[in-house]
Amino acid sequence: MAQVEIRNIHKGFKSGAVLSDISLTAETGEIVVVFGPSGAGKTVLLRLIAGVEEPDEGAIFLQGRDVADAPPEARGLGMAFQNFALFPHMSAYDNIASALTARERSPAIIKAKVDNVAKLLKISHVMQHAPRELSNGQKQRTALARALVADPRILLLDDPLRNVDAKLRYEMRLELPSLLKASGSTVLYVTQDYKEAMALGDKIAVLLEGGFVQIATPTEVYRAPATLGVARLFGDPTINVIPAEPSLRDGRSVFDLGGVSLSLPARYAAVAGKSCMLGIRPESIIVEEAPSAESFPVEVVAITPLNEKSVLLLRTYDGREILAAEAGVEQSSRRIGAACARLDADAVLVFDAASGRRIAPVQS
Amino acid sequence: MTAETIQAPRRRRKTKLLPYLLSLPALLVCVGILIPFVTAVYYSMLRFRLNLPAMKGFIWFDNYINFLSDSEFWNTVRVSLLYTGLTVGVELVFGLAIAMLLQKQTRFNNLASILLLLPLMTAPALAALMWKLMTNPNFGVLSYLVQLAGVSDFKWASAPSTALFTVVLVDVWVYTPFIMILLLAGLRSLPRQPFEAAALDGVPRRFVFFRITLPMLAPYMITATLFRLLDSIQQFDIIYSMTQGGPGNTLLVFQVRSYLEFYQYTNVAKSAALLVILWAITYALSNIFIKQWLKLRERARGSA
Amino acid sequence: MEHTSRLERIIRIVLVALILIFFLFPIFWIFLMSFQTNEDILRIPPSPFFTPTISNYQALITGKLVSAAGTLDIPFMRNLWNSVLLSSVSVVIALILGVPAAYAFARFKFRLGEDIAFTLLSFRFAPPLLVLLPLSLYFQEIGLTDTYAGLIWVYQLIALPLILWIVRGYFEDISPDIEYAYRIGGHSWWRTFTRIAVPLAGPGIAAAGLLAFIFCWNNFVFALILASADKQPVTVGSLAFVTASGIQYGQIAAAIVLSVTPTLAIALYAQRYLVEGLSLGAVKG
Amino acid sequence: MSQKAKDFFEQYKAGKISRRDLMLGAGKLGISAATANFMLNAASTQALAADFDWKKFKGAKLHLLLNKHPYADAMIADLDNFKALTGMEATYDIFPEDVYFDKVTAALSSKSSQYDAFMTGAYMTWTYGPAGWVDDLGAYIKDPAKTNPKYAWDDVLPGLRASTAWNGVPGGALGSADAKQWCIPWAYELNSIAYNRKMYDKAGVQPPMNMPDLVEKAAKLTKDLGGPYGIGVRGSRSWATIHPGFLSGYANYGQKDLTVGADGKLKAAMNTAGSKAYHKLFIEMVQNSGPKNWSTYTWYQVGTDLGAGASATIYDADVLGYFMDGGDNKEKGNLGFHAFAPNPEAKAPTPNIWIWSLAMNSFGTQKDAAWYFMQWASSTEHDLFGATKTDFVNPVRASVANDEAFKTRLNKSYAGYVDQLAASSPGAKIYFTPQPLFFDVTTLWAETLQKMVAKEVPVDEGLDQLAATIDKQLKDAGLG
Repeated sequence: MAQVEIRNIHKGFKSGAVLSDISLTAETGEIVVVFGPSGAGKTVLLRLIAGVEEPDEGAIFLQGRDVADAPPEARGLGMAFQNFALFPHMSAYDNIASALTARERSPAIIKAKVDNVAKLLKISHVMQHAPRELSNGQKQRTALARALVADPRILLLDDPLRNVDAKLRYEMRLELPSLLKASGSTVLYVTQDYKEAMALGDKIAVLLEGGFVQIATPTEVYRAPATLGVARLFGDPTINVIPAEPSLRDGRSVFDLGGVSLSLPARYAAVAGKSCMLGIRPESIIVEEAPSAESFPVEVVAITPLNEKSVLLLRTYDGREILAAEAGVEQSSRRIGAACARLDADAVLVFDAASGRRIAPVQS
Repeated sequence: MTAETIQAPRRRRKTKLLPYLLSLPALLVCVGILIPFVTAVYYSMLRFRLNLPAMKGFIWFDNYINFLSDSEFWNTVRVSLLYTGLTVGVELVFGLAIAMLLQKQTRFNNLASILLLLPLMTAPALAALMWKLMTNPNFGVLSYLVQLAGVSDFKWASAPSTALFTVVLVDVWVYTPFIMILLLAGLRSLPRQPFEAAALDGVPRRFVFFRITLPMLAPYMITATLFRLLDSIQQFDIIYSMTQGGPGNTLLVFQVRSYLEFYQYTNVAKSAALLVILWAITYALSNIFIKQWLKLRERARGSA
Repeated sequence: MEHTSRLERIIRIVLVALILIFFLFPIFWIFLMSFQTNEDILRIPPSPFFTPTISNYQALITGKLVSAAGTLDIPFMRNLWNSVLLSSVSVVIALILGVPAAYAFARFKFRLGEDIAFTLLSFRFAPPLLVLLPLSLYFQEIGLTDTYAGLIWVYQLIALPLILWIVRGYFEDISPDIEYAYRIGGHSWWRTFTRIAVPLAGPGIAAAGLLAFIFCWNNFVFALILASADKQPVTVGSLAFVTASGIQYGQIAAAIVLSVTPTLAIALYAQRYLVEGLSLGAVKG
Repeated sequence: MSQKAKDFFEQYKAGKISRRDLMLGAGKLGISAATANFMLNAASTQALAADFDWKKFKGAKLHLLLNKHPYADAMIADLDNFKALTGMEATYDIFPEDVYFDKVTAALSSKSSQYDAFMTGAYMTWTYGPAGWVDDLGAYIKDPAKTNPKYAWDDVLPGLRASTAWNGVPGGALGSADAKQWCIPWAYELNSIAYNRKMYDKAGVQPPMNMPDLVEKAAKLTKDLGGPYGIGVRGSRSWATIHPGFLSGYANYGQKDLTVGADGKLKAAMNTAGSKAYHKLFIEMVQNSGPKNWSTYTWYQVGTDLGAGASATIYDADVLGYFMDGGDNKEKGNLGFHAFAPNPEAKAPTPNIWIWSLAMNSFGTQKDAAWYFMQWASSTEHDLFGATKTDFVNPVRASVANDEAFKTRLNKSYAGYVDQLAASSPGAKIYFTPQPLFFDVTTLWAETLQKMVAKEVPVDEGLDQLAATIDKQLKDAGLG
């Protein structure tokens, strides 16, 4: 039985439809990341599940039960808000305990549970502080603790790392998966950070313009994005997009880049003659000193370190700028100036220029 | 996909009713007030004096039409507008000046602004009584001081020429702090950059005042002004306690006049007609006011 | 601001001093008067030097005025009590009615919601006599003549719009997420309202309540028309210090002092709330 | 009661201590003012109880509406005797005159039954009567089952009885055969001159003989005394400004407020030559020697100024001078009283009178019990008590006015008061034309006076305008 099942949800506001025909299921213990740019309707979706908004159409089942009539307090959820939504007039302890007081009468049990989750989240020392005395990170952990403390079967996390600094976000991204897995809850996790989505999700549901365009495992979303839009959202630096209309030569699709004809593997043959967008991840472009068979000449315009990578801005002879990424930052050998580049042709993604849908490689 | 998923979700009825349940008691308490209002409108279309019951009759708009040619009525309109204009004008200028004097957040300025609240906390009827005592020609300290200053024949509220001045003075004493508080809040919430930039550029202060301060403060001033306008045109307490509308007809503003029409002449119809006209004026003003207020509120919320 | 010259600073101080004198002198002078006998008050020229007497206060507090006609009862303390009773009960009721309504207007977008809110707000601006005069003709029939209940009901006209006006703004400033967070934690709507929304709007409710109290206390015309002698508040009662042997100016002054003391005390004690309430009530809502 | 207390009362009765001292002393002995009065008047109460079932409404609770006035104070002082006599409870609401009549209108117009009886003036019944708010008391007076045989209605001064009865026809004569008794006279005031003898001696003037003389002397007093002003009269924008000295003088000059035509229509009469001449005199007097804030003056201020030595003369209710001559007033004992005929050609004063009366609320639910109260309050016994023991001067009953103890008491401490009263009262009556627009007319009149005093409009023009406005209002109301 799915813990969360959303069927054909529609939700609109005065300004227009926000969600249309949304369906999603999440199994017990599964972490489903709802990913999308801001304004895509992610938060609305969580609010619909939490019961603080009502869908215009469609149904939501929690643990197999239609919850159309259930107010938020009857849905047995835990939720952490993006802006933390801590109660400013209560101590951190009371904030966390508030998720228990409605159902649990024994103060001893409440105390034990709160202490436990506080210890787990390393905030035991600030339990008596008011929210305004907490650092952002402590606020975030308090909010999380409040969502977790009652061991809800279903946990809704609305971009909980959005408002914390980079270092903390990094730490939490490491900590959270084990924490969430340990809770055993079904988690719906909203984020607009693809790395977070990749790091946490058993499954990523990509929400674009009010609808899911892809629901799949992180690897799948990255390797085989359903649309160009999805491909653009995952990956940093972003994927290179090159419009092309490949022609067929020797049973292979061939396209032109930087004055050189490049051919794609055989499974791409079907795209020949179509107006396409080629998506080439920066790490699929290999820059070399010396030219080789499939390489084309480029000029290295700029080299920027990014995280643990180096990003190279390349300019082809026909003036197109593309990005390449190389692992490691100490590429002392790399120089501004002329060089050669070649593609990892197997990793090229081909999208239909009109619809943006991926047309090759076709998913097996 | 099963059939049940297609049906529209059942609304949670309780949620839909809740806001009505919450606001209805307040509304019901006030709706009782609408009944007298409707009655008043009805009375205003009657010939109706309590002491001439025989001549009671429905005369449509004759009471209003009679007002058109009634110099006493126009006097009431004139006095009410004059009183409103003077009080609001003086209070606005005065309140703005004080707010600007106290703009800087120092301990002294804060203390001063708190002390200035005191007149506002005094009941206007009692304030009028206080000033009546102070302007008493025999022992009033103000009469004495004015005499010391060489004005020997100043009669305060007792002479038609100075009565308006006197009640306006009391109104100013009571309500200037209100405008001052609003404008002080407004001034202190203005962004600093434009002023700092102007100071750096050596812009003359008069220019800063007219081109930066005033326009930025305008929404607050409009709100404060409308608020006072609505109160001032309905003034009763101060005028009634000071002079009951006299001397002569110098201070017969709407509410004082309709009070007298009702209680002294038992002319219910005329009293009601006067009040309906006053209501129409205030309704028009309050519409402008509430619109302006909502706009300002949006802005305040947006920047918050 | 840094470039203020010394001369300007002096001018500023003088101006502020003059303003303070203008606004505080009447209160000060009436305070002095309240400690004078009628003879001292009637002295010409007036003088701030006199032998203070507490006889005016004594007369008011004991309710016994000794005059040529014998000892007269003056119900001033009763009036003061009426003021306390009318104002505080009115405000409590207005809060009970107004706070949930303000919450409804702030939180829910519902059909007619804005119209209802507007109607309630517009009562703030209706001429009081328009309501009072016809109402006085009805009061007997509905059995509210000479009852505290009748007066308190009419006082809602003052208190309720003010409370709605101010408290609504405070509720709107609370992030709805905070309330949702509590509800998701398993708490009912009502519990959330009482445990989260009301405490968080607390300063606004306090400000609105205090202001409403002051406005009720200071009201004159409602009680003038509707209250009988044993129900009337001090604003009307203070007119009563005229006796057989003339006008008791000292007692009028003492009565004024006693009548304004509660509101002035509130103003000084809770000025932060009041200033916030006044400015938000008018500007921010 | 202790022996000491009894001795105390004996002393008072023997005239050894003043009433004020008695009250203070009684207070020290722990006896309330009411109890003290009860003791004083208990004997007469017992006399009243004979031959009539006063206890018929035992247990009834009456509620009265009273004006803050020495007369009301005097009545309240004796109220315990009423309670003892009848076994009824009597409570009251008391309001200052500034708002009193508004309160009466408010209570009656709302058909309120909360008050059983209330104080009023005769003028007010011209509104209350036609509006159906008060009962015709003639029916009660004539009913032997309801009225004590010893009540002696005829003992009440005839002028007062007539002045409080009206047939309800606008312009109809007061006290006509078909008149209804809208209220019972209870105490009255006639308008006369009271002056400060010390100031008059200092300025070397005699009490004024007539209006031109008064104008002149008031100016001289204002000039010579250097401080106090010459003449105190009321000036607020109200009927109250017209009815005292002003109308008394006006009537003395043979002027009328309104005339009644053959067709019964009313017409304003303030714009006659005689009226204009009188107005000019009066206005000149106020301008030259009246109080500075005349236009806000009510009788309270007129009296206070005289008592405080701020004015030398008043032309107002005679009792006002009386009150100022006693108590703890600064000028206590310095005042003189003087009957006054303003018209040099008039033979006698024509003081307009104000009659404090008691009226019965038509919406009351215990009218017979209320009548008992009214009967008691206007009884000879209470009147006598008031006249001799409290400040109920100007008794409404002939028997009381002629009472030797009363006259002696007044003569002893209030020089000339009794003579003044004797000289003034024959001509004393209401000089207004009874009609429902009384308050409209008098308020407009006061307003015009204020304008003329402030020199906003010349007298001739002002009175022509006034007459025209009043005529229009009368016409609008179907009376003119």
